[in-house]
Amino acid sequence: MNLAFSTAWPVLWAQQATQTAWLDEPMLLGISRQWVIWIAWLALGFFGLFPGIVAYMVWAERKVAARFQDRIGPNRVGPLGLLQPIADAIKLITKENIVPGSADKVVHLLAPVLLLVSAFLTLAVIPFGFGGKVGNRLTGLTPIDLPSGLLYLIAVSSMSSLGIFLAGWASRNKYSLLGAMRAVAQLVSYEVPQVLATVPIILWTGSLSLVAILNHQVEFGWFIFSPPGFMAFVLLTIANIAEVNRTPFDLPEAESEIIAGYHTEYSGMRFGLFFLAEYLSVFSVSCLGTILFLGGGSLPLFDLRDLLSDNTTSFVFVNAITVGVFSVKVILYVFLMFWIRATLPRMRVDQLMAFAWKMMVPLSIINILIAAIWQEVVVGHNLNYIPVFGDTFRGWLVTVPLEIVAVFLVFWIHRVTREDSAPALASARRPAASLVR
Amino acid sequence: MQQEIDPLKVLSGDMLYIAPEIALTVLGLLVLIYDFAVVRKRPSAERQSRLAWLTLFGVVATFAIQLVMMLPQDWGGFDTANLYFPLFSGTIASDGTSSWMNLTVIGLLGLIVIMSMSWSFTEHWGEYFALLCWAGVGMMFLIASEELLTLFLTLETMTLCLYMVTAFEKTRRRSAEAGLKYFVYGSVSSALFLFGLSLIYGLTGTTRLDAIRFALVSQGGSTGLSGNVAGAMAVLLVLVGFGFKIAAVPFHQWAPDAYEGAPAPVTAWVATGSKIASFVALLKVLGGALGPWAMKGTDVTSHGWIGLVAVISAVTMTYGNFAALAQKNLKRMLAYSSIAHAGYMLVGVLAASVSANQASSTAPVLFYLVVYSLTTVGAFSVAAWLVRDKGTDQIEDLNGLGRRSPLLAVCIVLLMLSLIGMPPLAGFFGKLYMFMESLNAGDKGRLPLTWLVFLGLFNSVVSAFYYVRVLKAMYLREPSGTPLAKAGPTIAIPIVAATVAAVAFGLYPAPLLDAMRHASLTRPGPNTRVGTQADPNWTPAHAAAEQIRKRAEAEANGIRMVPMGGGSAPKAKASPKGETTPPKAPRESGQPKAKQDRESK
Amino acid sequence: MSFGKGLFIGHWVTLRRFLRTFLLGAGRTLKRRGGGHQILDLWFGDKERGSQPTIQQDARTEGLFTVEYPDERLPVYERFRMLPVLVYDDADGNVRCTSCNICAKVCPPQCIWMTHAAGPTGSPVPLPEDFFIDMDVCMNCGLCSEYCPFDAIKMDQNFELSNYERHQTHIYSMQDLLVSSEYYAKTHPDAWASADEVTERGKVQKKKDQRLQKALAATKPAAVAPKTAKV
Amino acid sequence: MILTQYIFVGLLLLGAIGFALAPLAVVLLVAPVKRSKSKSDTYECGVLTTGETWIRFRIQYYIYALMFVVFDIETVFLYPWAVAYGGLGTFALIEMVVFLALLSVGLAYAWAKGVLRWV
Repeated sequence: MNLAFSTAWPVLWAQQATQTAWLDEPMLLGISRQWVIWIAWLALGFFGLFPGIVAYMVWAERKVAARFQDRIGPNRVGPLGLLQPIADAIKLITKENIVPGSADKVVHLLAPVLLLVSAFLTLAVIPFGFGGKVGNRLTGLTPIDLPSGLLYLIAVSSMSSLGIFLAGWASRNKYSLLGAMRAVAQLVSYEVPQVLATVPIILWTGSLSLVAILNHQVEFGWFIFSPPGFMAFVLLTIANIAEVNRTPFDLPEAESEIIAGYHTEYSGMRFGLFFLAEYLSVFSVSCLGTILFLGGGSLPLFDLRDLLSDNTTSFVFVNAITVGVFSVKVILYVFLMFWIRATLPRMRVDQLMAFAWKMMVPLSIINILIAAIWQEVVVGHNLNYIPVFGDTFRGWLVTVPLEIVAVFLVFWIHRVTREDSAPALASARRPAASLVR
Repeated sequence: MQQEIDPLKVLSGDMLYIAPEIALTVLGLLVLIYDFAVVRKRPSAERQSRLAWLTLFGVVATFAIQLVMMLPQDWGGFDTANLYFPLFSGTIASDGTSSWMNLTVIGLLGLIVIMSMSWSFTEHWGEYFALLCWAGVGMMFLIASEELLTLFLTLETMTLCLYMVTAFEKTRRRSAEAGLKYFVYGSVSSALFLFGLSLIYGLTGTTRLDAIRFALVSQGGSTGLSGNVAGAMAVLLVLVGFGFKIAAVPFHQWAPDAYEGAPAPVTAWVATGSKIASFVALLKVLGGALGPWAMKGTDVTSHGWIGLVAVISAVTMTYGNFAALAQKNLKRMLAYSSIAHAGYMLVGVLAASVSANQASSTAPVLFYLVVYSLTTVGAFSVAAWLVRDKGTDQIEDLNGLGRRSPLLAVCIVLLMLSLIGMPPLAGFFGKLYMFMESLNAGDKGRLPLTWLVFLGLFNSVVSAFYYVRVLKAMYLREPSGTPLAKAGPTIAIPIVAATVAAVAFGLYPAPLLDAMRHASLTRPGPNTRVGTQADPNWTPAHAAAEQIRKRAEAEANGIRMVPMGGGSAPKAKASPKGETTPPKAPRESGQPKAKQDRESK
Repeated sequence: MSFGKGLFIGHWVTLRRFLRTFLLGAGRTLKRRGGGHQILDLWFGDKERGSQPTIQQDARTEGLFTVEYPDERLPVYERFRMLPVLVYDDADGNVRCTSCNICAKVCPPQCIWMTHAAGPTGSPVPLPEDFFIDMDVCMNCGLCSEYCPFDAIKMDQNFELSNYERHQTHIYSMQDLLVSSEYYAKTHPDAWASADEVTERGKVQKKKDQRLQKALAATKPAAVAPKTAKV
Repeated sequence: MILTQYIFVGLLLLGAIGFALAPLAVVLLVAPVKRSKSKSDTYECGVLTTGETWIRFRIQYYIYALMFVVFDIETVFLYPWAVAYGGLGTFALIEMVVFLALLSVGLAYAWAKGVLRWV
């Protein structure tokens, strides 16, 4: 391992060592500072702020979806319908909880819990702000900074497909089982491009930890501003929408086909948990997308790091800005999902699967290679080299045609093989055209 | 400061040593791509022949690569036949045994691919040939593996491919039944095998074979397994794994059904290739790593796995032969005969671990392995001939073959005689060397082994009966029903090749035996610790220098070293004072500058 | 690359609609078109808001066009039909209906029935004693008002008819049905001013005058006889 | 130091489970419970369910699961390569191209065999 790599690691260790000393001294009531911070995160953040955010995301979705259709959206329950989420919650709690007789009671109860747990766990690693500054590195305002953050995220996010299948299987209903099987097939197929889309990020950052990714983007600019980065962003967003079962990919719970998909047999608060889990995973997935590609809390031009100094006022001030910027980006990302939901019709199940395996997976594999080429061309092989404009321009020159060729290639192959694989369909279309003439 | 070992340079260096395996893997891929890309629309027969020729061409190329690898250094080769190279930080090693056995395995694969061309028993030809090649890759890596995990991994690669290929004759239910039995039995025994390996790791703390032996020797000299229950459990479970692979008696139930159900070429591949690889692995694990547990001191009958393996060998021999007596079906008879041969070879394994001159004691087993597998391929191609023309493989379908195709009939006679072990043929010399080796065990060990040798001879006599029944059918019976069609080249070539091998190694066994002795000599001595990847200045060249020093010792204590193929003795003469002049670095051109400087220090 | 062009156009269309709801039409401010403020409205708004139709809009309205019904109302079209009513001339309180039963016969679901009024002498008088329409059955087809020779029964426009009990009150008697012609004129201005209704009213007025003259004439000879209030 | 961070994950796990079960507990207290025969059988658009629900899956799902495992393992191998990419030479790039090519052959093979067509 050459110099840069082997020295980077001990620095991280040393820096964490100093941190532990500061964290271990008791803060109040004898509990060490680290535990106090964690409990604060849990009480205020995870079980206070986030459910609130998620509840009002539901409200926002209904308002925005209404405005897309020239409607007003909920405005009866409280001013501008702001009490709507609370009303929903109360309704759900007071509704009778009907569990089918032949269902597997325990698993029927555990499925939504598992889904919600998986949604919560993904948020444990996301750096919402810059946090403190050690040397030139930001420690990131994050509950825990795992050195293998991204790996943890993948592991946790794949738990949700388990929860969905348990729900379908436990409610012992043909339609929900069918819906659950389709949902899991879709989740499984879209998890591959989602995970492959994150590989370019690690390639450029050289580390799996989300704080390191944030640091890298603060120094070298956001990842979305490079062709492979932008392609990876598009792939990740599409895969995210599919992972969360939102509109173009919400076939598994499509009312028109299979009553309500895997949560047919759920009523009352259990259905509420599904709803909460879905929107919480929308929130966590958009946080992930923002951190990985849109540079978390960093402003594009203005570098906030030099405002950071040791006193707490600068810490609070800078982090307030970064959390603000971060939430604006998350809101935009979530709005993008609402926007897509208001526009696109639902995809047919075989097109949905074909899109994943025949277009997204090859494209993400090719994109990894293009990202490696970008790294070769722009940065070369020592991690401390700050690429100058000339390099990035050369990078663009090389990678843009590659990306275009890749996209065309994938679409062309798909078109050719589709003709080959659906001859009946193709020939059926042709005579119709002759009739028209 | 710890000096930089640049892993990539070492890795790229090692890749050259596993060139044959890489070639075979790529061949498998090429066949697969060729099948689904180019010839997808063609009829099955045409696909079969084109893919078979492509595979055959690839196998011949791999054979050539392996041969080049074994040439001595001054002819441009890597002299792998004489030198021992631990690769990929010691997980696999390319040495004499692995080179020679690779050669045999690739040769067998060639014969089997030829045999597969004789009749169409499946439509998925791309997958069939690819799986055959990848099973070959698994065998070659298994032969070369030096470490428990790699051993298990390669064993599984090989057997998984074989499970699938056994069930490839989709039209006949027997093939699916064979595949399923083989799979179920195999997965259970590999689970137990893995448990055994983990016990060994638990007891010795390392997974490298030589390190295990070193740990066992340092733990308590050769005290055998007395009072060591965990050790006994470990040995038992490992024996389960290997017993299944070589179809030794308590674990042989799958063999007759799998051999009979599978298509003939696949049966040949399972009976020969997988047996060669398993026996070499068995030698390495039992003979090499678990040597100290063999017996207490030199008393064969004391606590240790020698007694256990002796019993297994005896039971396997007798059961194999007596069960074969009653068989009507040729492939089932050959299955039981291969169980019997496994019994004989176990005697060889026993001999290898008790005999006086440890270094070259595995030679007879390797010799027997080569001879047995070549003759068995010939025998199975007869079965292929039967299935192709008559659809069934009963022995009496061979009636009257003597008159219709006399030449091949003679070849079959020679094959059968070699399987019995008649003197002029190779089978005899194989058994001869093995039994001689087991007779010159230590004085205390000689008595039980002599019983074993006697049982072996008795079984050979019994086996004569069912082999001769084949000859009786061919010569003394009138052809009943439709006579066998003329055997095309795809059937004749394996039979003739096997006969040539049996006769050639029969009349002049010395070169093969010397090669095998040479092969076993290049293995590191039982108690030496091979330079592991850990020490910084280890390089393949360094290992070569050490080998030269080791061979100098061997010559010092009187074992004459005649390298096969008349290659001149390696140039670097080790002066008696033990100071060695480093040999020419094996690879001038491919050597990065920095590495050469390091060597010359 | 026609593949995927539809995606971008589709998204642009929806975004444009989204933005227009904020830029033009009702969505621009937080004020409701029917009066009152979106945010403070629900608790402090004036109670009788929303009784008058306040919004005029048609297919070309752009942006937000939701009519928040109880607070805002769209005007009802004149020809809108909802449950028939009986008209009486408010000038002289004359109930136009002569209980000729044509409407009862023509009503497809047969939900109209009436009883004929008897004069002081027991002889039938051209007035209904009582007039019933079963509200649940009536399908607002308007045939009764088409066939009524005396423009006595007309279709009303009041659709807020919900009440708490559905057994007794859904059969409307005459008291529920009687409506002044002035109310009819207000709700159906065009019909009121239309030529044939005017001529019809003229004829009825003329007949009424003749009847009045006749009655006056009949009372004049017996000038001395006491005036019997016959009307 | 690293391991202690997973304590937070444990805390979050317990907290999340609690957060999920709490409303369900409240439901037990608050929500009405009126059992009835028809209410408790599975809802299939009003039609009575016939036959067994937990049937064997189609083979299609199994093959998709296998494909997923293959490509997930590919990512698991890609991650360490990507992390260490900065320190390795271009040789690593070539080696990874070979690795990805092998897997793409796998995908192409599945594609050509029509496995990816969701029937």
